[in-house]
Amino acid sequence: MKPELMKRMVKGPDGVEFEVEPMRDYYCDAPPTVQHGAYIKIVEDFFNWARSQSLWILGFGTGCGAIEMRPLMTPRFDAYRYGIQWRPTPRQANLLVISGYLSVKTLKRAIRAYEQMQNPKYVVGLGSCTINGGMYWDSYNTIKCLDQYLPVDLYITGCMPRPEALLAGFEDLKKLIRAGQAEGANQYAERFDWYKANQKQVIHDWDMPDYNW
Amino acid sequence: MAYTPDRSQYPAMKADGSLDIDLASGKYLKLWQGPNHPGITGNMSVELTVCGDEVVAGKTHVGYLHRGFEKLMERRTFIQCFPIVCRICVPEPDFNEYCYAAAVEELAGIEVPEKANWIRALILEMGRINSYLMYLGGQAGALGQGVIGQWTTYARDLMLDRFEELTGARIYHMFIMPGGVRDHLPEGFQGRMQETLKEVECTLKDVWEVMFCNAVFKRRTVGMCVIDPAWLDEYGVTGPNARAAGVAKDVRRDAPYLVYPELDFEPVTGHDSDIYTRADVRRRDLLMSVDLIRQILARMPKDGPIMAPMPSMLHWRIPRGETYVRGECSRGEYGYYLVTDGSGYPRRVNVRGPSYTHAMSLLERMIVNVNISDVASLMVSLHTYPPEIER
Amino acid sequence: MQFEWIKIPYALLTLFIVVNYGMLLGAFIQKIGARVGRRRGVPIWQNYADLVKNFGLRTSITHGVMFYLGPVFRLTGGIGLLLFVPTIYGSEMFSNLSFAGDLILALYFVFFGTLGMALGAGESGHPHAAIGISRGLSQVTAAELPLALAVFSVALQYQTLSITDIVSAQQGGVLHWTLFTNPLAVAAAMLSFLGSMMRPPFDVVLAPQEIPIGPPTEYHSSYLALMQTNRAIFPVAKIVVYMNLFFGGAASWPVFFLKVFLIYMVSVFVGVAFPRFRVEQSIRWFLVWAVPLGILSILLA
Amino acid sequence: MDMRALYDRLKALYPLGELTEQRANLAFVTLPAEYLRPALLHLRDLEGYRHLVLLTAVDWLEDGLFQLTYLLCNRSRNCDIGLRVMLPREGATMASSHDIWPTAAVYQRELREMFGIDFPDSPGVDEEFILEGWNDIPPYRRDFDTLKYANDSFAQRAGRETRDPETHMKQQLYPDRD
Repeated sequence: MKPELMKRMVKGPDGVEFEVEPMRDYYCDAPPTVQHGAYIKIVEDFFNWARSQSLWILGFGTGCGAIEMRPLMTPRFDAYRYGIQWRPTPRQANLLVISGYLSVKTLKRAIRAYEQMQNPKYVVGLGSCTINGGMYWDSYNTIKCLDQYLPVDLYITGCMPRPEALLAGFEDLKKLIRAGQAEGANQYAERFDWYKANQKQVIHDWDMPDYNW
Repeated sequence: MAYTPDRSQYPAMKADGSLDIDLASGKYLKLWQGPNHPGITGNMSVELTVCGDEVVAGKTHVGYLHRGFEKLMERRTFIQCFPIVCRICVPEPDFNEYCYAAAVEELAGIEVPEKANWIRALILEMGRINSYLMYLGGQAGALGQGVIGQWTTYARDLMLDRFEELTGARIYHMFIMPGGVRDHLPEGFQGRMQETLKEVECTLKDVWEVMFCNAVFKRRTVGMCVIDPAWLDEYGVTGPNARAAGVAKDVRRDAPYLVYPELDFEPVTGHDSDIYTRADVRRRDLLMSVDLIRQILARMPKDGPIMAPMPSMLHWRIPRGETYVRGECSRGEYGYYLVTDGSGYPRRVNVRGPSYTHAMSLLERMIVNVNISDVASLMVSLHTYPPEIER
Repeated sequence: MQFEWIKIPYALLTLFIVVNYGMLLGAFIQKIGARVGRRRGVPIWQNYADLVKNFGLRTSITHGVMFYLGPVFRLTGGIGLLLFVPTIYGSEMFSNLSFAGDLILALYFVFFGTLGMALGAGESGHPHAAIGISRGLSQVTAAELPLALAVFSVALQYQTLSITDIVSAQQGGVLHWTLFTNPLAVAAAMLSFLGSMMRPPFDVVLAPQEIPIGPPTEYHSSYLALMQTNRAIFPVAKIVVYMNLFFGGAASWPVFFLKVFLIYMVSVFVGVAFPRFRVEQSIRWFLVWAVPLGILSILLA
Repeated sequence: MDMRALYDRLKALYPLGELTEQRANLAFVTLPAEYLRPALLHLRDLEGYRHLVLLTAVDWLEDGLFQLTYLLCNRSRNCDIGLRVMLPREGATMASSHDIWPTAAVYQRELREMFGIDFPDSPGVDEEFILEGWNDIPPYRRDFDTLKYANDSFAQRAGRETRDPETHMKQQLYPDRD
């Protein structure tokens, strides 16, 4: 573990000494729990409609697919029409687009970003390399199968997928959400141990707690 | 009255040149710009240590996009390498194809037909326009002027249409093969290309008026983040970054390749080496590319072969040798170092991307004493792209 | 003084109208911005979907008591500003809770939300939020200064601190508006208006490319929904103050909608094509251009 | 010939190997590790080769050698010269040249990580550069098998059919050859 993550004594600017334990102070160990929707079905349906009409994508370009996200948001394709917007912070986003291959180093950041998002949250895997490794099937640094590490709601195939394919994919995701089938966050909570075991098998430099809100 | 910041609060330098930063003192703050950050060029991150509003030290972290291309190519035959090389660099993939093809051709002793060279130059210039359009949008976006990005991406989409009609793909074209190019120009391509070029010029005129003539934009960029011409050799600065510092480093002119010796152009240079000049050099370079495409279209031979006679791809072996082939991409000198050992596989391929030096040692040097607000703008103005660094 | 309880439902009605108007106006402004970028932009009801979605999120994280209170304070600032200012001139129903000295209270409420937000976002512990707050507070302080000067100038001009009286003094034709009777004060106030609308070139507080995205970085789900509501109310409420002080107020809802939209468009016109100033540059800009205008208007009044 | 004349001038100073002229303006030459530094300085200061284009390594596993290539460019005369240094693979160590070109430090950091060639005194050479938490032999070495590593570490999607070029070529096309 890196020295700055160790538990240690620190002297503040006012001269007071205090103990810091970065792993505990900055993060949270509590595992996620399964969250149920509203008890009344019509309310939950209404919420699901709103969720499907307001997809906020986390602005995290994890791979080369990110280059087709810009045309998606500009005049030719204009995904804003469908309620799709960018959000720069994981707290406010509810859709994580894994835009292409994930190297092990990025996987760690993607997991953290995913865990910081709020339930319900959705993951879309973009490109063949998220599905089965694609071009990088024999690479030592990219994961081959995204749904081993994060609950994926939808894959969009192609290398790389065209913006039209992305728009069609987002429309399909909306259908899933409206049907109440996009419960990836709850799946993640249910099979938390399995996901963590998979993640830890790949990420050797695991200097974060199991769950960091 | 000139403002002089109080440097007494700044960290002392230790004997080995590193800074004595005591984070526990509370005077300094660690800020991570990236990888999940809109103000970063691609998937990389910069670890900033700030004191007040100013950066006292910056450290680039890369490796988020590492796929190990150089290793993967060692276990693929020469022709199997060709479809994966373009994936090294997304905004301008054709340079990988060209440099790889040229290096292989040189070692295998293949003579490329003339028309293929013209089409290659056309593709490379089209890719350069795309990359610059993307840059202009990014530079304005880093300063909060989102509308420029909308316009330039629109123009880029038009250019991608031309790519699609020529190569069949928007981003990864896989068009420049070892030995030549895959196809002739389609019917009526020239006319549609001229239309697109007009549209691009029109967009650039708007960009000039709204972005370059804007008082706030000038205020934010003129005189900011200057590259000292003395650093050019130390840090291996190439391309528009060097040209903005007044040094006409342009591989197209210094070591002409393809059909550039026959074309009429002069490398664009600037004087002030600040963010504004770098943006302006790129804008003028873009206009020059538009002009070059017109020249290429007018002078391209009407017919002729586009592929050299090639050996059987499956039994293709290249004798032992090593070479380095370079080209001028939109960010600077792009090169492939290829070593062969007489087998059907490359022994070693090394990709020399211009961002390798720009985003690492040069950025770490330049970022000191820059305001937090200007970090994104500085990074974009170096026009770096991380996959070139880590491949 | 006798307090009429009927004022409360009337005030809530005003609030309801203003919230909906603010939501639609926000989406409409986004659409205008999109048109400049040659896009179609969001659907006009997008803000409602976002709001419902944020309320409908199932989990939320807290960072402490102040983290809760931040958006509440912010919303209070917006609602308070709206409620203590007469919305429609001459209408008993929509005069809200205005009283003799409401001008001073309005100035206070303009600042209130920002302060509340500073406390809440400071609690969130995110460095970007902290940087955003320090930028925001310094910029708002610089931007409020010309507004305060302009307001004093207007108060001197009309010899009253009651917004209703100021509006009534401006009735009887366009040329009676403060815009024409005291142009310097209006100019100073409009410059300050640009600064307080969080649009370029004065949006350094949110600056997604620098400190994504400033104070609201950590806010999500219901907190964010509260702030979105405020984002619908607050600009309208602030424009109501401007409209009453400088542009003759509004005697009916259609006039109100039109005037608010036009005043809003001033900041949009400037904002859509400009990059942003750095915080010290924007403060200097206010001190060099707006404050002297304000001082001059006081001297002349 | 330009490169030949340069080679003769250098040859008078340092024990050089044979000159490999790849192109009229690109040549490679081998020299012993201890003469690299003076040769670099000589080329930079007296011959105008001021631009370090790249610094990389080639693994000659069969010979037990690493080849370091320092490629220098003289822009005004449009000439490139590659200096090859052969190092034994076991415990490969090379003197750092970051003080000649600051940017060399980055290349050396990469070589340290990807090939395991050590450059003592180069700033930050031991820090992780591209990989994170790597626990195998450096991946660019020839004896590192990336397919085996990928199969061992990552879950593969069931049903994917992949033909490894090497084995496929051997089985299908020339089974008799090695």
